[in-house]
Amino acid sequence: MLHVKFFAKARDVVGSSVSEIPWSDGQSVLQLKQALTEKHPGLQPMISRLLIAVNNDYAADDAAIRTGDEVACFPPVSGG
Amino acid sequence: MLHVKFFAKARDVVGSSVSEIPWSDGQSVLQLKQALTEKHPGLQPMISRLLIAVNNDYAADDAAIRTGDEVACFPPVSGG
Amino acid sequence: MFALTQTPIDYHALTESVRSSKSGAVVLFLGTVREMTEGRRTVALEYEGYPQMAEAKLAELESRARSRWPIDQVAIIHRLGHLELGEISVAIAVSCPHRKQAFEAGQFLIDELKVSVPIWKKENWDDGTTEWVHPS
Amino acid sequence: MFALTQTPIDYHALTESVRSSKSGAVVLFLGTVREMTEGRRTVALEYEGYPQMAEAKLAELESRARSRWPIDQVAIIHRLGHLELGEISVAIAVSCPHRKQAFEAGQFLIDELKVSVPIWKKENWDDGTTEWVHPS
Repeated sequence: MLHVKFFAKARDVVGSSVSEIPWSDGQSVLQLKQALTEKHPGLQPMISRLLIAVNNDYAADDAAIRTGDEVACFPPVSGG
Repeated sequence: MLHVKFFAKARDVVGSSVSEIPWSDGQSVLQLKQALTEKHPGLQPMISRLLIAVNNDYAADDAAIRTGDEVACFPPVSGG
Repeated sequence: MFALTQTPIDYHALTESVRSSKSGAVVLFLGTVREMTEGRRTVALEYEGYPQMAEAKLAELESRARSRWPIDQVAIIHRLGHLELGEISVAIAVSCPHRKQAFEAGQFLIDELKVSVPIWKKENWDDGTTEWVHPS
Repeated sequence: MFALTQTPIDYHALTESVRSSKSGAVVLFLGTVREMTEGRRTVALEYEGYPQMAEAKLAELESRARSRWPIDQVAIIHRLGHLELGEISVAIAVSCPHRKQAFEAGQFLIDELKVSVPIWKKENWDDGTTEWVHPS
């Protein structure tokens, strides 16, 4: 299982700050986005804008994720 | 008489913060510089860099000065 | 020094922390909650952060700034939670030998913070609605 | 607000004086007494001013800045007299709706202050000599 954290509007839409996604080591960020929208259809309209962070850095769609990784899903940042 | 204030190195060189210069209304800033170097020869080496302010603004060499004007003589500013 | 805080930002302490006789210039930037945005009236903002990643991205931001300017010291603090009008959301203090460096580094740090550090802002408009802010 | 002062500058009060909910950005610049200048060691600075003209030139400076940026509030204070290493010689605080404006206005104000406001600085070098500073 992959432990995924949600922030901001993504958390509001999912209705929870964390989700457990079935996972095989080496699957990509793009595959995670697909899995997230299947489990949480509310994310579908915003998935193209959502960012995935792996181990505290932004990850591209083709990056691989391992089950022990720190993973988060959120919209573009708007701090400051 | 024209009442001229000195600041910074100009004051140090003159040895006083003020000087009285004989004056006729309408003489120019350039004429003031000549009168100042005659009365205070120590100003001669720096006269080309000295600034004259009339009524709280910088004055060009051809500006006219009247005896009641607020007049000051000082080097380029270096605050901040 | 980087910090995320739920309590009001003490920018005086932050500024003091970057002062030194090696530097001739200190620039402090404060982001504050502005009432009007494109004709709409804000009554409050809510800030949410992802603390562990925010800390990592702030450290990376400092390295990038130090590679471009001879920064003496830098300190950044971002507020999280509920902020009323006029309150300070972020404070960045930077000291450099000369003023141009300090201005450039300060502007770089806030510009980049706004695109790379995982913090999000929610508007509370005066009509009672709330809305997560999309970066422009 | 413009002031020349013989006592240490309270930049916290100065900064508070420009904050408002009309502004999203505050920039504070502090000039501080730096120890090393081109390899020479300073032990102290003396600042002298021409107060009535300084006030007139600072007011003119504010007008010029306001004609270029949508400045909400601005406050400038310059220290005169004897300053030790690390002390603050000048503080400029400016608030604007957006940050780029505040950075640009702040940099303009200190750049122009240094060329137009009648204040002079004398170096006290560590070899015991003193020297009026020629602007570069």
